[in-house]
Amino acid sequence: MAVDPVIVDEESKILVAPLQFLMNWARGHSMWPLTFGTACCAIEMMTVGSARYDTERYGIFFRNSPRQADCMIIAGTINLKIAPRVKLLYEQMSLPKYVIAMGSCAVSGGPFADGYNVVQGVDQIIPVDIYVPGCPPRPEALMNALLMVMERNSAGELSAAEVFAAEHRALGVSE
Amino acid sequence: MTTLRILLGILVLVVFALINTVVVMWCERKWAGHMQSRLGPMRTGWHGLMQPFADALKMLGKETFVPDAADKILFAIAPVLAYTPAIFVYCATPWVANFAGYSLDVGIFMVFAIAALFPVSIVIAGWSSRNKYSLLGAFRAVAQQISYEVPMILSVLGVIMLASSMRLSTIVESQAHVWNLVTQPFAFLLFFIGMLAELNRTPFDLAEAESELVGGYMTEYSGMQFAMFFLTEYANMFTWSLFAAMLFLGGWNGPGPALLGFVYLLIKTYAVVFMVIWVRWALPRLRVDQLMAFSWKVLIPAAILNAFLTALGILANVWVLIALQLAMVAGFVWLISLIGVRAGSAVRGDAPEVSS
Amino acid sequence: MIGIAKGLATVFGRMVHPAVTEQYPLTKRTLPERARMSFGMTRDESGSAKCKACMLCERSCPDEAIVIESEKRADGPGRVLTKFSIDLGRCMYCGLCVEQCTSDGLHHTGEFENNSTKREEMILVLFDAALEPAAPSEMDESTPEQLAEVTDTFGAVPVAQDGGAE
Amino acid sequence: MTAPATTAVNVFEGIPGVFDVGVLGSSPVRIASTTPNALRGVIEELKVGRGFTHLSLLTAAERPAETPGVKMVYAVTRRQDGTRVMLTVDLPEDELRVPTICGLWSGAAPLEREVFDLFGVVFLGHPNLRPIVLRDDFPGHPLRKAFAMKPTGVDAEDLAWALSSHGDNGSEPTPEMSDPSLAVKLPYPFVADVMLADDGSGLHAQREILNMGPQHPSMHGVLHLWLALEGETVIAGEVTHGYLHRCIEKLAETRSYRAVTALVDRADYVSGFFTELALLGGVEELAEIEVTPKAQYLRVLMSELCRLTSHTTWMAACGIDVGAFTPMLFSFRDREAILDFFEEITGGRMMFNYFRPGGVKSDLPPGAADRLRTYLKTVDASIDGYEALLTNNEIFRNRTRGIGVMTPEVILDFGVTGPMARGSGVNVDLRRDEPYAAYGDFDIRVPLGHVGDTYDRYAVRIAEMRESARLALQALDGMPEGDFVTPGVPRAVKPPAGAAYHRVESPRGELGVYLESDGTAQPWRMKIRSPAFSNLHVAPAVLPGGRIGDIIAIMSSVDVVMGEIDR
Repeated sequence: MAVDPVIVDEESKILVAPLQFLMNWARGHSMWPLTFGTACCAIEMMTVGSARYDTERYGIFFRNSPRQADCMIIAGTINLKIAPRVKLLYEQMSLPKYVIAMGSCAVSGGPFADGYNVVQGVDQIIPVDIYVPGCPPRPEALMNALLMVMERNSAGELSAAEVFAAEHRALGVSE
Repeated sequence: MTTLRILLGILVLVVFALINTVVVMWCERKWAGHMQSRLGPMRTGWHGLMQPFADALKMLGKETFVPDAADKILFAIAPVLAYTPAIFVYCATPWVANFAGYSLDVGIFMVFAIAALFPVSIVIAGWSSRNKYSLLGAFRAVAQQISYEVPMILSVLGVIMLASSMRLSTIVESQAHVWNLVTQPFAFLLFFIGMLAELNRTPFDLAEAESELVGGYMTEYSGMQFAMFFLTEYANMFTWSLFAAMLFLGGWNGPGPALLGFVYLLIKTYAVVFMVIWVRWALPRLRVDQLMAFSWKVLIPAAILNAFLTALGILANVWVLIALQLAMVAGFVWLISLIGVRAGSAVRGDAPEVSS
Repeated sequence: MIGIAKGLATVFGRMVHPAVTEQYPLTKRTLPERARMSFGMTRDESGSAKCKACMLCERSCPDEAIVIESEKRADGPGRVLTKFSIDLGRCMYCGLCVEQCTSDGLHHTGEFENNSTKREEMILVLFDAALEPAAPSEMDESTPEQLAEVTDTFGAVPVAQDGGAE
Repeated sequence: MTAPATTAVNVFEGIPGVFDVGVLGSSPVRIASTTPNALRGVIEELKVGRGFTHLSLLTAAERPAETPGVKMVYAVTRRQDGTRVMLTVDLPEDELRVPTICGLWSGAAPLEREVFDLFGVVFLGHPNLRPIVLRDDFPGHPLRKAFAMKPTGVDAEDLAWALSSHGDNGSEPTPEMSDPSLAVKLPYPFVADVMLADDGSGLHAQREILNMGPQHPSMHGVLHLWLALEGETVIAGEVTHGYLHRCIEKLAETRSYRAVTALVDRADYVSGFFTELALLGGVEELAEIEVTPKAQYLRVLMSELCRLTSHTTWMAACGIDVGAFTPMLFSFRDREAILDFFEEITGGRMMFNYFRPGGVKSDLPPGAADRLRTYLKTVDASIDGYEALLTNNEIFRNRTRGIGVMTPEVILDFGVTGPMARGSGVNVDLRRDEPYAAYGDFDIRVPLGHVGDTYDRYAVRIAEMRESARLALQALDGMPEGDFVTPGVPRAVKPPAGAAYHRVESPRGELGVYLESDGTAQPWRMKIRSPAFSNLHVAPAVLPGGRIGDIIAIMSSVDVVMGEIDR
């Protein structure tokens, strides 16, 4: 992903470069997703932590409080009733934060997209980092997505939240 | 010069404590993994040894979030207040023979006094967060920690009687031939149970109770403030295991040169750490009223009885002492089993009956 | 206390046994033949796609994830496939399209690592005439009965604008 | 206890206000109509006078276009002999009002709220007539045919409106709907009433409201409990759900029966085979399609394996909820083993789309039967593993015994079914009472609890897991040769106009699908009778008096699956 020009501040970058390296390493090796599953995908999300897949090998470790979580896995359908809650939870998470849209429902509304009550993709509410197709995606696919986020962190790439904030700043929208 | 020595001492102790905290964290995740047929951390350093560092560093870099409704000053103080006693306790801890920051003749008394500060930070954290889950967690934690300190202190009475001293190094040296675990098994059992409660570990993890209170008193904490609580938990775990090793497992006593004593002490400490972790992953959690009832109705009377019978045993001889202790252990096991069987009021079968 | 001891013993016992973890990115398990993960276009020996652009799959798709573009054949009746794409982010992997396929042109694959940072990349293009080296295979149109059945069944589902038999 | 022949004595005989007595399609269900005014009397006579004590279904369906309006559908069962009765009430478009029956069954209250929400039928005298699955401020009643779904689904405008407020627990029951002469009181306190109750010393300063969920680690997805607390003790609790309402019933009306099969997998997402089975049972009943014997056995085999996976998922949640984390890892280990078989046989791990009208999609792959047999013989040992961690554990017993006790009367009052009912010693199991698929050939043993507390429900489920493994082995051993699907069943099934109600025993209880066909390839109305919905709504009656820890333990014993509750 191209780094947004608004964010790159050459001066501060030089100052924090060595620290930034350490930080990227830490973020690339520790990722605490929030236990928030709405639907079918939540079962596969639980499976990811189970003995067969054991995400803890990579330092992925589920936390219950949004304040302490780094990453929100939208595991399931988002409807009009839960949408404000999803947004609230996202806002409660502290930066840096990442969002994984797991499964067709979170990506686009999936099989329920025609319905009168289903949000067509969680990216309409919050910025999404990784999309995971599947209905539900295999646990391996979700693990792959989590590892992708961590790899991107190691490489120091910006999260969707940061890009979103930068775009808003560039547009002069105060948040 | 003295100031420098003190500063150096503090630095060494803090670093030592931090390293051990991190190692305990690693042990927890790794051992828990293996107990559950998993592997635990594998990819960060050798078998995930660097995992806690990565976690801590990441939390350091996270945004520290203070809720709008929170009491900002108290909210900021609480994590610091929690972490301080966890380190402070080491100043009176003897490591090998008389190698101690300050060898206090009421060392054990001071340990408990400092440990009693921890609930204060919890109640501040719970209160200032302005979150109902935090508040409930804080209430639970305070009630629990105060209730369980009593049987814990009472259980140590026997040890103090045997050593005729409250100085930690004297207590350890009194175990040069026989560990207190042999002469005081029941006291060790009580101490261990009290320790689990002090550490907020399963089956007494009501203050955090993830499935009930989300995160208990630390629900609203994020970033480094949360990391402080997290570290405190594991620092306390190391501290209490260290004291359990000193009070009951003979501390640094062992064959070989005196310097090896430090290694013995660490090995014994980690043995206790293992037990704490082991219990955590095998047992469910108590309910809040059962927790209080267990302390006040079972543990405290048992601890008083233990002190009394230990005094009697000391008056008679060591065999009587051991016999009395074993009888108490047996009685305790029987009592717990009885509570389990009688749980629920109705007289009833256990397995479901089958109809076809 | 016996119950507690039993639990402790069980947990300790697990420590001695080897873990059941399959270390996913390092070892990947082969999926069974029937696994419905992603899609592939079946091709004949010459490498040309077997799809006949009969639209059965597009119309049978409950999620409207399949989009087929085709144009009228210049040299006779029937249509030529120009583009075949499936929106993996919309699909529910029910397998109805593969079941409906009359020409054995579409099949499931075990590929599941289709994650992406962009929503647009969820759209899997299985066939694009512009990128296709080989000529499309011989066309034969679906029988009128088949089409009638599908139209009946999925009549309520809107049909893509340039798709469908006339 | 098979259902008696349709020629048996007419159960409606002598009840005033009943007309159009008949039989529902080819099923043994007796059906009749009544008027709104006579409804309450008829149902009371059926319940009290003739022993139809179990409310199986309460729903509504749109009437045909020529007679606009809504048809209320009630189905009740007499458990002694398994007689099933269905009652319909036609409501014309301008008079969508009917008296409530929640005085007879408290479990009818949430079902009526659902009909109110989705059809706009007003239940006179209902004490708490608020929307239940949709947002409080949702415009319109979506299951009416007149409700226009936007072709593009939810658009940005809707979303902006949705994000502007939370939209639940905001509305008050509408007063004009409460006809005082019909007013009914429910046997549990409401949170708002408790909070506002005055004991003479002003408001209760000690009481506070605790919102548990929708994001809470032990709310099994997106359940929302609304609790009034006094210290740690719960004095009233209400259930809010609908955070996973995804229009399955409406979408089903626009899709072919095969696509609906794929869709209903997602309703009960931990045990998709059961909704498929209930739906296809209805389709086959309506279209009179024969199912081959081999397919019947395959259906039993898959159902029992699926019950096993569903209970292992429950086991995981149950362990975590009482604070023991390890049972989850043990049970998921075994779940994975079965899911591998599912994937090999059906192609999906959780969403199978395997059953077809007249049979199943494909035969067992070669060698699968033997491997399955070998695996099923190890299941008992794995279950011993979970039991070692919980069953005899003193702490677990103290946590669960005597907690959340439900008497058989409560079970009937709320329409609770499945392991929850059996935990209270209520001897019901549709596999045995109303054998569907090949269950008639099986030797089914039904475990029953003694007291009806959380521990009993736990013990019953554990026993059912062992039982399922045994039944699956029986199915493998008795599998006949032959076709796995009846040849010649068209792809697009078009059942003749009519209605069918088919129920199966899902891991949570009585799961039924009420189908109405208008002769086209899409259902006119499809309603899933969700067992978890009824089981969940017993909570307000059971929760008060418990502590927070008890609430979690009780809710885990309900085995909530939100997908099926909200649909």
